[in-house]
Amino acid sequence: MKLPDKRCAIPDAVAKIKDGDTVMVGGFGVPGTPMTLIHALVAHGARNLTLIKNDANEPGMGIDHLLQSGQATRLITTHLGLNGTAIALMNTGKLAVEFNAQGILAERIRAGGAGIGAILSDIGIGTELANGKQVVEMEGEDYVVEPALRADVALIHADRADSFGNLAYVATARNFNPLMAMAAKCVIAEAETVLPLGELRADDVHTPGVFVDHVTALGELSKEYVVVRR
Amino acid sequence: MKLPDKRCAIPDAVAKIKDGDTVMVGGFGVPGTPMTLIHALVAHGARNLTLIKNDANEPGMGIDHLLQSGQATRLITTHLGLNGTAIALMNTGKLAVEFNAQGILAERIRAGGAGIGAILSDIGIGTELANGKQVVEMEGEDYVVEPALRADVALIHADRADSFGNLAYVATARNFNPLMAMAAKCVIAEAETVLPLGELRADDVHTPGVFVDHVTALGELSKEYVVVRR
Amino acid sequence: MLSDVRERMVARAAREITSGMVVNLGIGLPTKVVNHLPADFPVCLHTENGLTGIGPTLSPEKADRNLIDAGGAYVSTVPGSAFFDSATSFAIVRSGRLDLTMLGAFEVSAAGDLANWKIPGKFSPGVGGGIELAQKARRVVVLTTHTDRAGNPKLRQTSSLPLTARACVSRIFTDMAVIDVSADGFVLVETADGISTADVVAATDAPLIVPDTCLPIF
Amino acid sequence: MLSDVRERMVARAAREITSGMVVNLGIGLPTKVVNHLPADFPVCLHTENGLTGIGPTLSPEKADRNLIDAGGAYVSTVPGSAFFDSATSFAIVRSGRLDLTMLGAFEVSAAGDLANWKIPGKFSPGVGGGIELAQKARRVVVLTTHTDRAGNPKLRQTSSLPLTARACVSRIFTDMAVIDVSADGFVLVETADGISTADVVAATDAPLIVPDTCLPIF
Repeated sequence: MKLPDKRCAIPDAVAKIKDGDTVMVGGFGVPGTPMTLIHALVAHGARNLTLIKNDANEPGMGIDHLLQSGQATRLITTHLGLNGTAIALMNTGKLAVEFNAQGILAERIRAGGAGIGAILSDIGIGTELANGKQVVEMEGEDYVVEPALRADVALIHADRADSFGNLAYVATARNFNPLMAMAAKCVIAEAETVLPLGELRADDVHTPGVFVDHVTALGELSKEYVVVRR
Repeated sequence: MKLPDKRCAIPDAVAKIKDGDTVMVGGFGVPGTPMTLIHALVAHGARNLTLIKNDANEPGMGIDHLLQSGQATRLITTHLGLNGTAIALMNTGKLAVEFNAQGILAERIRAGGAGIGAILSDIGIGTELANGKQVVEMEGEDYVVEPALRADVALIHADRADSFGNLAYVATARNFNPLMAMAAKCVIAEAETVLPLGELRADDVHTPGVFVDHVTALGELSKEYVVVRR
Repeated sequence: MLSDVRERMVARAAREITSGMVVNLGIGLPTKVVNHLPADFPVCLHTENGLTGIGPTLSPEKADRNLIDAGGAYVSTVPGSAFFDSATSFAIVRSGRLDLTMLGAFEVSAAGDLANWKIPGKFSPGVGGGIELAQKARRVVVLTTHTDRAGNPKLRQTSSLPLTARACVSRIFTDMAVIDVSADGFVLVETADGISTADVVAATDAPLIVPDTCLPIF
Repeated sequence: MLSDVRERMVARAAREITSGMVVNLGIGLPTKVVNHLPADFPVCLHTENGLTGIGPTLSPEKADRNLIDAGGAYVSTVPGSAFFDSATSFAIVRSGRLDLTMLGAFEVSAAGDLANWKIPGKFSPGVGGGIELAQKARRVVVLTTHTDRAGNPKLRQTSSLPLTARACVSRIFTDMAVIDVSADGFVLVETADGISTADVVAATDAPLIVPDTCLPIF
């Protein structure tokens, strides 16, 4: 037995993305954002996309390109504080935004990846965050139903991968990547290094390759990956 | 700033366990079962315990000691197939047993550790496993409510630890340990090696020490840890 | 060692695994299927206790005390194996990442209902991971003897035992036949060498649809 | 650089952190608290984007492009740091493993309600991780200027803004005073050097309980 080889060229991987798809994108700020796959999705041109991402990056970086190109019409997120363009698009009705508490967004994505229907949570009970949500009573307490999130495609950035798609992340570039890598029908990972099978220690794998459909090696990193000077 | 030191002698760690406590115990078969902490709990003598563990180990090993001593009166588990003694105790009414689907037990413990109230799951819908459970309709589909599990104490086996309680597991000895290490008020970890701070790589930590209250180094391993010849 | 016919049944079941699949092999007969896969066959084997990329079973002398499969057998890894916790392991199962699971059975009904975890009053060790495998793998096939030790058919019109999951089984491999579960009930697909269609019909407690063609023999 | 009084306010808030605590410091003023902890002080700092054991902030030249805090500042690690994903990070928060969080505020009510994420029509970038920190840390304290830029009190009988969480704030550190939230409302605990009780009363839009003793000055 030998584990299958999932290495793939970036254009071939993103070619599967269709108009109207829901696309999860890893990253929290710059670290872990799959900058190269995002550019490939801009080049590919799929429209009317729903994006799921912690934040909207900063102007001129990451998913801001998909907002600027008009490809994304809906965004499920936690915070847009660093991208005034995204806030302007939201305020002028060009981008529909659904805000989630950050840990609840993480849990909803994880629930999607774990094949469970929803979680019951007390976060936001008694505030406008709970408005319009289904409430369930359990053992005398009220909980909001936070439905699982799944996507058609997840775009993931990893530090290291192997040819089966096992992934390892570095530092705070991990963030939403391992969660999203479980929660999409088609999971595409860009990795700074793709190692031969067996060179990622089995105990150190963060995302088992069984969740990953396509893995692609990055060449030299673009300027979007580097330290931001504000 | 310096991370606090949580090293502790085993008798001092288990001294906190009280009659009537709920105790989670890591392990799936031999790998990951905290054999030494279990013996310490037998010596400590707390009674009327509810145990939460994937399986009941084999006769003469692991939590079987707590069943034999009569300290455990209730067991939340998935499968007792390798311990006829446990099945006999259950059949004669001396041990109350609650069976869960294995992945649902894992999710209920994880939910406890993640501070969420419950998960909604379709596992067991239409079978007797769903009998007596609260059912919630979401978007036209029925789900059973699987409430989070938390414990007073979790007994954890790790391969390596550091003095802050960061833990790393090896091979299939990981299993329920990282989940239970998040889900108890007091988390006690035995580790085959306790390293100085900084010798567990931050990217390779499986359980952040922030979840762990006490960590203790094992000396020479007892015979219960070795390969079982059946 | 398995008898000759069981070995052929297991070998036949192994052909159910196609290139690139992610597969979980249940405890008992299904575990033996791995012996019939070529060394370089592209497949990923999953075990519920936290491993993808199961390698060959090891003797106690060569075993790693921390490396077992869900049945407690000492196994090994292959290049590219990954370890993970029990929640992640069943995330793989429930989110549909298993292309195939092969399970044992006490009974299978003509509707594909599977009973394999409890015989009330006799055997109730707990459901383990079986229910999630049966309910969520994309394809569920069963490996079982055609009848139990007392000679009673395991393939029945309806099952009287507590179910593991409803309408989940697609195909059944027995020591007598390969049988599909269709919308119209059991369909005979292949027979074991030396077994007649009449033998299979007699050992099955439900109508058996027998195609009007020459069936393959395994 | 912070003004002298803000520096003293931050230093005073730092004394709220006791040995062995797990602490999350919110974006803005709370982040500065770390500069007032001794080098060998036993504490674990948590940031929502996936790190326990935050070390000193680094200049762009020394920064690791993959290592930031939740506010986007380039930080470092300490011996014993651990990285984890966003679900685990908020598991720490929601399961009560944070002994203390220090947050900023737009308004705090006399009941301890906190508003710090939205000013309808003006500012609505999203709630981020604030709601879970405010609702679930064992102790929530606020660091804020006593009044907003227009001079309006931030400590009010009731808040008219969308709430982050109800009845969550225990103590408030401002550039004028340290104030506790009690069952009976705001209680003056300490005043800043040069600030009178009357100054604090005048800048607070709610009754202020003033103990009949000599209050400490920070």
